[in-house]
Amino acid sequence: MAKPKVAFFDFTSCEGCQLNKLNLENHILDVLEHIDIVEFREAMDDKADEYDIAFIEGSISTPTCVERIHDIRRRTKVLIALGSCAAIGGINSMKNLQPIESVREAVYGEDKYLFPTLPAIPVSAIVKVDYEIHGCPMSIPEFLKIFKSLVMGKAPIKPDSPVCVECKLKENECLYERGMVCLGPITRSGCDAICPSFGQFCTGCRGVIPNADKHAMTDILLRHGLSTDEARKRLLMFNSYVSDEMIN
Amino acid sequence: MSKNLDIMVKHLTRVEGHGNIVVNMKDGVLEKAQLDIVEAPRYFEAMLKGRSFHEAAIITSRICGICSLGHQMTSLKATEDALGLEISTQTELLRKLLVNGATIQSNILHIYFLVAPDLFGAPSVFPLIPTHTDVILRALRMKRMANDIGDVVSGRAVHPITPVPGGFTKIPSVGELKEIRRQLVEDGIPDMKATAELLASVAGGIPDFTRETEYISLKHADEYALYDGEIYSSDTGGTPDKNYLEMTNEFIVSHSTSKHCKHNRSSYMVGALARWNNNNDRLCYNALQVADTMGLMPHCYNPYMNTIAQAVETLHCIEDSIAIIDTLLERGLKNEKPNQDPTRYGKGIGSNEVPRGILYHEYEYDRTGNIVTANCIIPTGQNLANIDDDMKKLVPEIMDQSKEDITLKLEMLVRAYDPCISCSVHLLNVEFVE
Amino acid sequence: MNMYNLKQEKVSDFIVHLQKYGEVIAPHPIGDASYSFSTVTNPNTVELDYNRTIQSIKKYFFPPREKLLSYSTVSNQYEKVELKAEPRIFLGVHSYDMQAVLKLDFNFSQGNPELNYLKRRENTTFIGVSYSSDKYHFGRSVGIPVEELNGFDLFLRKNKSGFTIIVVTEKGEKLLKKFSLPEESENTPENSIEFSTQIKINYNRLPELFEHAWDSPVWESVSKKCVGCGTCNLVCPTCYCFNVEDDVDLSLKNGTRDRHWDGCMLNSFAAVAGGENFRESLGERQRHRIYRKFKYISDITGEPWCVGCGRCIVACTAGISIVDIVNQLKEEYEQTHLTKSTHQHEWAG
Amino acid sequence: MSEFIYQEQPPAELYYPEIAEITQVKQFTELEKWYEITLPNGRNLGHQPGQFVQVSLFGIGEAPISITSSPTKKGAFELCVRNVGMLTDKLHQLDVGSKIGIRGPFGQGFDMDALQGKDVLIIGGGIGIVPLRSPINYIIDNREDFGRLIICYGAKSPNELLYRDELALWESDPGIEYHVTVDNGTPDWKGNVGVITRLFPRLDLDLKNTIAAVVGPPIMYKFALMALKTKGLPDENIYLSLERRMKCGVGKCGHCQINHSYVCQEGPVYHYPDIKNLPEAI
Ligand SMILES: Cc1cc2nc3c(=O)[nH]c(=O)nc-3n(C[C@H](O)[C@H](O)[C@H](O)COP(=O)(O)OP(=O)(O)OC[C@H]3O[C@@H](n4cnc5c(N)ncnc54)[C@H](O)[C@@H]3O)c2cc1C
Ligand code: SF4
Ligand code: SF4
Ligand code: SF4
Repeated sequence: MAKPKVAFFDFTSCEGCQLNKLNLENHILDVLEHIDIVEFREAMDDKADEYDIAFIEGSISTPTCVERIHDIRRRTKVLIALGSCAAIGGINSMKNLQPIESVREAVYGEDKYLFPTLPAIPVSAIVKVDYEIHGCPMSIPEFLKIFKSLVMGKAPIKPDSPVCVECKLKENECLYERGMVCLGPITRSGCDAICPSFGQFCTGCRGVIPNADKHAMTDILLRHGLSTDEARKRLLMFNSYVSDEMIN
Repeated sequence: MSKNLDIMVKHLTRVEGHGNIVVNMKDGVLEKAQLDIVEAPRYFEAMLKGRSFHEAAIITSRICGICSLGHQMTSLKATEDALGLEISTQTELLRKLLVNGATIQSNILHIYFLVAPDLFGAPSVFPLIPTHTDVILRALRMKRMANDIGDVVSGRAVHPITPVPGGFTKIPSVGELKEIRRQLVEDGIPDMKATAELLASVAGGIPDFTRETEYISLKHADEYALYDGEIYSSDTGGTPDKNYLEMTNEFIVSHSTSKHCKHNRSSYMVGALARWNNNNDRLCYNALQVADTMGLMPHCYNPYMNTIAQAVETLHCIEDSIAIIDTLLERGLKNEKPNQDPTRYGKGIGSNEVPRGILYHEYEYDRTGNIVTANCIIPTGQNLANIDDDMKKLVPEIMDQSKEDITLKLEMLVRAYDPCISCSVHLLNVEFVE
Repeated sequence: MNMYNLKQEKVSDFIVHLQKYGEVIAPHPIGDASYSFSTVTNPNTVELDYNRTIQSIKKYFFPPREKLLSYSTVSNQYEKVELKAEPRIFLGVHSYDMQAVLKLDFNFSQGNPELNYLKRRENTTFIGVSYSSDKYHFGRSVGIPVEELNGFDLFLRKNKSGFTIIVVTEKGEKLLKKFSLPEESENTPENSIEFSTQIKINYNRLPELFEHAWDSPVWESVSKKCVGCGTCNLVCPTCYCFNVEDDVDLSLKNGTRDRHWDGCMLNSFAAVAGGENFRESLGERQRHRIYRKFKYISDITGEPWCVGCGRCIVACTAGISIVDIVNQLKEEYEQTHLTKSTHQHEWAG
Repeated sequence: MSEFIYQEQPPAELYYPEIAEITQVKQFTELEKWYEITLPNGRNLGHQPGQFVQVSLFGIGEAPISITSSPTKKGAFELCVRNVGMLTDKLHQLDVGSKIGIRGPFGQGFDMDALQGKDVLIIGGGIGIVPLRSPINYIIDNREDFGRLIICYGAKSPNELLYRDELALWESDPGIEYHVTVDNGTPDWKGNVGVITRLFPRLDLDLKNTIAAVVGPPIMYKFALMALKTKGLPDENIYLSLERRMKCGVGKCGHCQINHSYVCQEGPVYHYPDIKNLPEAI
């Protein structure tokens, strides 16, 4: 079997996920055994016309982005949204919460009218996405897991249980016990509860699990001392794109 | 000489973020030589508005995955300044260790993965894997070592977890620190020396080009300033970081998509070369030794040598990290809680040397601990005017060469600055007329 | 029953003594205000006065993550895992956790007795300790007093100067042979504390209540607060559901089949390929969880399958309490069913 | 009391599969493939009709699959698998000679002894015919032990009918009363069109002496059971097989639990009166 041709593309993002791929140090040579990287602007000059697997990092936020993603979709067999920005809009979509005018004004002052901008949206809002790798940044173990699934030709499993599960399997002290609030109860697992394991609250960077009860989650945040406004902001930090569902 | 030249490098590769190089020369007259930034704007300052001080660093870390630690440190310093949060010596030491780790990892990435292909004449690092396996393995080992510092001390090298206003949510264990120390001593120093030898051997490939400019960086009385210090200009001397706006003077230029900066001249340079020129007397002995072998002298005005300056300070960071760990272990690690009780609310400024140069964050907090206004000035933005000025001097000097060679030299120039265009805080969104 | 006196200052020596007989596992403080069972490396860090550990000692017999086998995808051969049964002494176990182990013993040995669990259960010794209840314990309500000795080999009863060691089994007695302790001169009274949290119906009556609770509106009302995070399952000492997943290494040639704890409150627990989910709503899932604690197994064994440790109540960020649920069910049942019934007097807890 | 007393039988290694070989493969439809599986040395699986095995592919996982052959077939057994997900997809890529892991047989099947002398009414919807083919062939192979054999088979469309060669045999066998229907016909489909219960009115049953075995998708049970009730068939005469998520197959992992009942232990084949009032079962 020929090695699958793999390409990486970046859109509006911090490129942390790209960097995290280069952070595969211990594994990168093994990974390269299984694939041919044909396009990876951050690391190489080459370009290709067709891909078996295209990894997309970043949100869609300009008209040029929209054109590019359609073009990539046409040329790839499998398209994977990599990281929160691509999968759920992520932190970029926070700007969608405020009227676009005031966002531009805050940054550019009176020059704001020179510069058009779109809301920041996940890749799946524009083209069909075959799989999503969540996280800000995407977690290396999860990337490898999904990578292995793809190379083996099996559909990757998308976790649908919350971070609390992984947190409990590790017997972490719950951050609510420490007087903090944490989005673990409704955030999609797969990160091995890395933030709570390091004593920091889960920010919800991996998006919400299916069927998450946002009313109940809001109640939890209120029960633990946040104001309605603070709770809303906390819930929306990475999840503004799905704000309609989230705010109640 | 009446030469016509049109160069357009779209989506320059092997840099962080998106940029285009545009050069137009007509009848020997240079009309345009500039780096255009085509990164989509992301509006972080607007997003920060109304956010609590617990969230500011989490959000600003996402400005740039490459310098996420730098943004986080700068953000925490600004918040602590604004809220009057004192931090402990242990916190400061751990942060300096993190800054060292991030500097090592970024510099190694730049040297081996982004610049080395040029020096070896390869389109990317991948073809070098079979031909220069030991070099690649060394690069990976060094990157892993640097990332281990991030993973252990901050939970994760990209978008660190544990650093919060006032301290850390988790303190690494003695065993973990000892293991890092072992790696730094056993692998880090020899690997870095080998790296210096390698660079010395290919240094002939570094273009011979000089243009004296203003160099701005942090400067500290006792140490090679990365985490702490006052702002220092090679032209005008030192000033406290509260004067950062006078040093940066952001302005919007018609030909570029990004705000540019200037201070004493039409442009200035930040980054490893600026740090070298301003602070080389604070480097450790071994770093100065390898600088010598690679031909880096004080008052170096060749921007291509930025990569060499990176290599030099990397060795310093390795040795400094060992010293920090020794101090931490000597003092004994304490399980400190972060100090998160504000003593005031108002404005605060943080500055920090990130691999690409000096970075500033300024926040104003209201009485509920939420941000009213925010401003971030990133190093690449500060360098853009300088890159343009370099190009304007460089192109006429090399216009006799083939278009390919000119293009390559221009690409190498931009890459030497290690521009990190993803930090698109201030980047404007303009469609180009090609 | 022999009793000995163990002064507080001799506890460390006692632990060192125990270590001669095997790995000693005891509660240690972790985090800001929590406890966890772990192997003793320094006897002075053991904390015998604790409210509850985050996870029970279940994790030693049924680990949170466990390799079932390792295989080669190329040759389709596999290797079995080695299950060890080195001597282990569990020190400072509360009575409810001991009872939970006995319940898991039942679950893993009835039907198809499972070697993975039962092998790890061999060679174990349990030394209990009394505790003072906080507002989450409710052992008495499910028939487990603080000093329920069943299951233990030795039991440490807290007294003024330290502990009274109660010898429960011969095995326990043997442990003390080479450690000279004075016999307890006077009988320290049993610690019979009052639990501030109580199920307001005698546990003998629980099966009866649950005969009638299926259609109660309580499930729906509780589920409104619940986020479905599964935490209550994952901290419960008597939950033992699991999931199995295969993992391969990067060569794609070798891998392991692993199991990890699962929970009936979680999304796809009862979902099958094609999208059918047999317990779609959180109300149904909550009902299943509670029925598993008070009816499904209890119908066979005659005992509640909840041990009153309170972990699920402490851990639930939404503040859902199994005790409140049962009490609400009881109240609701009394109101809607029993007002018409002549048997009302039977319900007095 | 640390040496405990509950053990009725010695603990066993429950999770180790036996490596078997695929000895025949047939593509039935776009989604379904049929396999003959041979255990080492041609050992018989020793199952009861209606039982299932856990099929195991290393690197992918396990899935419960019904045994579709009758125990009267010796030396090998058969499976029929619909490609719906990870394991089943990978299984579909395997060919003759491939190795797969087998655990089982598990669960309760149809009690063929209790069916002796009775008329047997088989009602299979969709892939439900897969487990039912085992008792059907068992009866065919022991024809004189049973009364009438009535088969009602419903599929979504003619293309989705499984075991087509055998269906033709059943149809022509005078010892079998075979009825088939499809939800959506095609131009060349000459048979019945409509849901499976449409076949029931025409059945002339000796109600006391008829035992029905019903297997199909969850939605079918509701309607089929209602129709059988209308027909007058006593509940005691009905057996059915339930599908649930399963991981272990040995009554431990909890996924298949309906109320107190573990489907992998007490099921998948249930006597209808036992689960009639069991909430969440049907
Ligand atoms: C007793 C029984 C007999 C069965 N007999 C057959 C048969 O003869 N032929 C056939 O094609 N199918 C049969 N099935 C259904 C078959 O088990 C599922 O289609 C199969 O598990 C799907 O696995 P997958 O990995 O391909 O799908 P995925 O959707 O990739 O499965 C994901 C996970 O969900 C679990 N899962 C999904 N559906 C089921 C399910 N129904 N039961 C248990 N676990 C599930 C699997 O364990 C798997 O890990 C039977 C199911 C049961 C319970
Ligand atoms: S710390 Fe967060 S993720 Fe962990 S159990 Fe508590 S709420 Fe869940
Ligand atoms: S714990 Fe939360 S914030 Fe942290 S990586 Fe996981 S999902 Fe993201
Ligand atoms: S149900 Fe709750 S109180 Fe009862 S044993 Fe489980 S965790 Fe403890």
